[in-house]
Amino acid sequence: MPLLHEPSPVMIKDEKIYKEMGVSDSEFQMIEDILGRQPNYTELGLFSVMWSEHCSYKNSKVLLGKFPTKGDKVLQGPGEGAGIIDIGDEQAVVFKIESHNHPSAIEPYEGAATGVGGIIRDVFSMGARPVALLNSLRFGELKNPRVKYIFEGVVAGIAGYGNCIGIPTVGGEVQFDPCYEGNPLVNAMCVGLIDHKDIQKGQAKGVGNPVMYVGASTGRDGIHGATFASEELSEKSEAKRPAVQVGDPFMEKLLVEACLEATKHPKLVGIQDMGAAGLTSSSAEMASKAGSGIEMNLDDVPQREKAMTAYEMMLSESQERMLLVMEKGSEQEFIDLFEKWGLEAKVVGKVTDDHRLKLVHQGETVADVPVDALAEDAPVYHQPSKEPAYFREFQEMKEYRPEITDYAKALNDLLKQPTIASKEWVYEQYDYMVRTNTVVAPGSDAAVIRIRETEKALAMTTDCNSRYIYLDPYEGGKLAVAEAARNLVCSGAEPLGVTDCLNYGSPEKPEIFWQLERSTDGLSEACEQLSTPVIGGNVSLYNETAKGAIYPTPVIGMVGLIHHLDHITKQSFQQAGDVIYQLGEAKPEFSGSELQKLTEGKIFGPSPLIDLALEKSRQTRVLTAIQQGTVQSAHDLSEGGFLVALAEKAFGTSFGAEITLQDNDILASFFSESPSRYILTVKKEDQIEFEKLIPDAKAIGMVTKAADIIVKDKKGEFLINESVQPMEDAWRGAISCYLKSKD
Amino acid sequence: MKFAVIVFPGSNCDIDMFHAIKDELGEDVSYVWHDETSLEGFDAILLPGGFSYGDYLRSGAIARFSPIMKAVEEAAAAGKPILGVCNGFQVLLEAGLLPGAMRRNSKLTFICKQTELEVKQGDTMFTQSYEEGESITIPVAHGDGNYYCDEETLKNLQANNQIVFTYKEDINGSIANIAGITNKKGNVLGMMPHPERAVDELLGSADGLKLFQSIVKHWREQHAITS
Amino acid sequence: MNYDVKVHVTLKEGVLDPQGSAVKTSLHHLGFAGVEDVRIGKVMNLRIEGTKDSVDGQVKEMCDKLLANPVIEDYTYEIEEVVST
Amino acid sequence: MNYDVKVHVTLKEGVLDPQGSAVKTSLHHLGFAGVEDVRIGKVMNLRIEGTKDSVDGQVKEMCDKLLANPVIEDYTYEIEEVVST
Ligand SMILES: Nc1ncnc2c1ncn2[C@@H]1O[C@H](COP(=O)(O)OP(=O)(O)O)[C@@H](O)[C@H]1O
Ligand SMILES: [Mg+2]
Repeated sequence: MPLLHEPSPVMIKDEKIYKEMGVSDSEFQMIEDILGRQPNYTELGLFSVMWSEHCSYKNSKVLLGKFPTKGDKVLQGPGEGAGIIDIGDEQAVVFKIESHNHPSAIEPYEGAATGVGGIIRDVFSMGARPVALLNSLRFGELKNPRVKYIFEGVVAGIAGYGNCIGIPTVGGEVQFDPCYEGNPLVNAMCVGLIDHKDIQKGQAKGVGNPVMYVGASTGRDGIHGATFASEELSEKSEAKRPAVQVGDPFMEKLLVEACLEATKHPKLVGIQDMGAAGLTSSSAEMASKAGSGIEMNLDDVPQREKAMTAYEMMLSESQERMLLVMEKGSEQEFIDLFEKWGLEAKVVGKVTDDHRLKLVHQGETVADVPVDALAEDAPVYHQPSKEPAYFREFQEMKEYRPEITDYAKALNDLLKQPTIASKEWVYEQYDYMVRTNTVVAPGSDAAVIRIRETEKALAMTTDCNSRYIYLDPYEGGKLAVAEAARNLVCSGAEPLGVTDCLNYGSPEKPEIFWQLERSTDGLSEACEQLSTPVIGGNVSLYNETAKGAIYPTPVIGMVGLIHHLDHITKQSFQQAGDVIYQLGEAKPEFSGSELQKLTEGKIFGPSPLIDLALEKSRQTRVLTAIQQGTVQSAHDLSEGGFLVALAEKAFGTSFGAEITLQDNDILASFFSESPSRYILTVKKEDQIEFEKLIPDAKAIGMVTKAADIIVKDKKGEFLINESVQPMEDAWRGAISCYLKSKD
Repeated sequence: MKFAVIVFPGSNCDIDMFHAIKDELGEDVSYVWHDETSLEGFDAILLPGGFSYGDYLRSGAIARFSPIMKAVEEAAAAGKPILGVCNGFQVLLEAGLLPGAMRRNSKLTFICKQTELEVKQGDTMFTQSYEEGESITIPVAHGDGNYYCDEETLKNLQANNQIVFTYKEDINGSIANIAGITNKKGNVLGMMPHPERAVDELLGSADGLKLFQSIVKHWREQHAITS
Repeated sequence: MNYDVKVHVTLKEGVLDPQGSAVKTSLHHLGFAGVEDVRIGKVMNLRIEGTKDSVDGQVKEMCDKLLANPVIEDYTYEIEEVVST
Repeated sequence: MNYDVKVHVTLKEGVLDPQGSAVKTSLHHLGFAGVEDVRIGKVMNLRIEGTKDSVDGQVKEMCDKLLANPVIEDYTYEIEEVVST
């Protein structure tokens, strides 16, 4: 019996109730056309979540099509739970990034924790064992108590989930800017390993095969989470209570082990996690991909709460649930398998051949809709695009140049900027060592995980300097990809591919859509040139508050292959006496730099430009030099520029550096953030070999036993003469200092 | 020599423990599932770290009622070496095999990092390969590692030389910087730092290996006398 | 005047309580078959100096701002005057 | 018969409560200067089926065995009969 409080089809139409679910008039018309009748409340619910931006990418699809997604090593591109890239020896790496921005804004701990849980499910539903987690975080300035609360909660939530489940969180990034104040970004990435033979797809094939529900029971939590993630944050979101779920990492740990066992079972046909839009998206997508249909009896869905309606069950985003399809007759084998892990598994339906999603509840058909209409055929919009006025203005400004007389002070101030300061406060809360494969822990350019029983390792990083993307989405997009690849190269890895998380404001505003368009152009071009195909990703739009949109923030998650453990390279100095080389020129460009932010309190002007061909050739040569064993340490120059990078190379070691500056533009040499640059150290005996491989690297100084950073000009005058220890203390302590201070 | 690694639902350092024994120490080792009831044939019992039962209620509180814990108690009474690391330590405390209890870390956050420990007792079956007073580097990774006991218990621990490892600096608020203690008989050791994560220089330290080597050495000595 | 305030913070109805479920299962294993439901929350005991009128408003504000997150938690509190001895 | 049982578990007096101190500091930062002490404990709401006599004994046993750790915690409980509606 349909529940009385649910509006009837007539009411839905007359009172435009669909609007409350984020369905537009024209979309409602489309639904009527597809069904040939008016939808009931449950059916409308199915369409509203499946056609939300979060599930359908209706506003971003036209742009995602531009990404290069092919490559000879790509085994699975976008479209499944996660992408897959071959790493040889019949093994492959699986990875994906996802946002949990909106839930984290209102319940930081659970919002972030369930974000981690969700991305892990995407990876093990491919049949892969998750081996590492990363994250990319953005917050407002650490001055406001609400921001501190969100920051602390998010970090604790990521730690709470990842630590408990026993997957090391090995890397990430954190940036602080006022534009994220009411709308923090929480992107989580998971990396897994798989043998080629175990690769699974989320497909519901074979008419008559059972559809099985596994894991936590369904409650009313997170109903309409996907729609919620596709709206701007407002006071009202605080009132949309059920949109936040609570995670149970303990349950998920059991689920990982049990599902990995299930994926090795010869009778498994398909498996998919219930992520955004829960039971609706998993069933519709599994059927749509397989060209089949699914019929489910909702009475059989395990329920945590009493008297749940069909609408509520289908839209619930309760966590730690999976949907499986197996060969008919093997149900009991799977039920037993899950039982061993203490998990509930229940047949809730079967695969049909009518391309429809049919739902029965309490003896009545409560929904009957074509699956393709829900999944594949969702509407696609090409939103109008318009160059924002600020961009023109920035482009026409002449290059900004700050007045700095005290270089040492500027260096010390930069080291304390929260975006540059050590993220130890964050990553010490993450168990980055569990599973004892973490060879390079957080704190270096990229994290490195060894692959047991081989001589290989994986390097991974997340990167995105959104300030440059704001100044110039096209150049900034290229810079983000290039920086990620450079970080991998510095650790001795060959970059393999990209997963991206596109965090933007509302695409319905032409200026924001323009940012999306231009930055995805830049990302695509860089991915193409650096041979790092995009194998998956996620889009999070409507990241806005009353105060405006966030900076366009397309976070790049990148994974690289280290062919031999001997190639693993860290960013820090290794021994005194090594020669310090600089590779790449510092141009006098300061717009968007940390120095500009520090001196002006804001950013403006044209972004630096990047030459991708040069970037690529440098990366190739640096990697070769590392692989040939001529490089002791490697660090790319990013936020803060040369002096910051040099100091970072000394931190955590007992060494210092003595440099003689060759260039005339001291300010640029010290603080410019021009791309495609490195600081490398080389043993004296390897110099000749190294210079053959990288002739344009310039020897500029030495690693010293004394822990001081000394920089002299050509005439031998001191420009910088600072002991490492106090700088390091300030850099390490900065974040906890901000958190403790009262204002 | 044969080691058992007990696996509770939610254990997550079981694999690390297993690899440390098999690959680095080169001894025989098997997993034992929490709902088994016998530990016969095993010469040493290892309770690994992790989040048994999600650490819900109190860390270790639910796992201590696992069927296997009876066998662990018997093995302890029989004088076999029992090592509980991190969550394993918490389980031993909850089970009453070691005195005291754990509280949240004083800073309230989970903490994962390499720490410097002092080997306070060099003559136990777990530490005889170390020098007494030696400084070693072993990582911690815990949220509830803030060891507590009342004054009288502390006095007893000190008087009986049961404090085996201490942190060289206060990292979590533990009373007397305690990182690891044994029972009175000296055959049950609980410690928060993870020796199984410190068995390979590639991962930052190999200082934990001597702990496992001590257990083997002790067993060989015993074995030589009794057989 | 001093007041003893007891704040109870519990998960809203319908919000998953993994901790409570784990404890329930464990109690069943221990033989307490009659346990049908367990929900776990926090209790905070505060000692506050103030006047009767001000304390009530303050506690409410503390709960809204810090002690509970209204998105997933409910709270109740009791205030008692401390009789000095 | 059904019973609603409320178990309070608090840290023993004398056992430092880091969580409580942190909350106290935060409350001070938020301007609640009158807060002199904060101690944080757990409250567990159990629904138990049984008879009046048996429930009391059971709850005591649950607390001793599982719900509280006597080394650091004290507990109290209240039992209330559920009036079926
Ligand atoms: N949220 C985080 N989680 C884990 N590790 C982090 C996080 N933020 C930063 N780190 C680590 O701190 C180090 C410095 O980060 P970052 O300054 O972003 O490096 P880079 O500029 O080289 O990309 C890296 O090793 C990074 O992985
Ligand atoms: Mg870097």
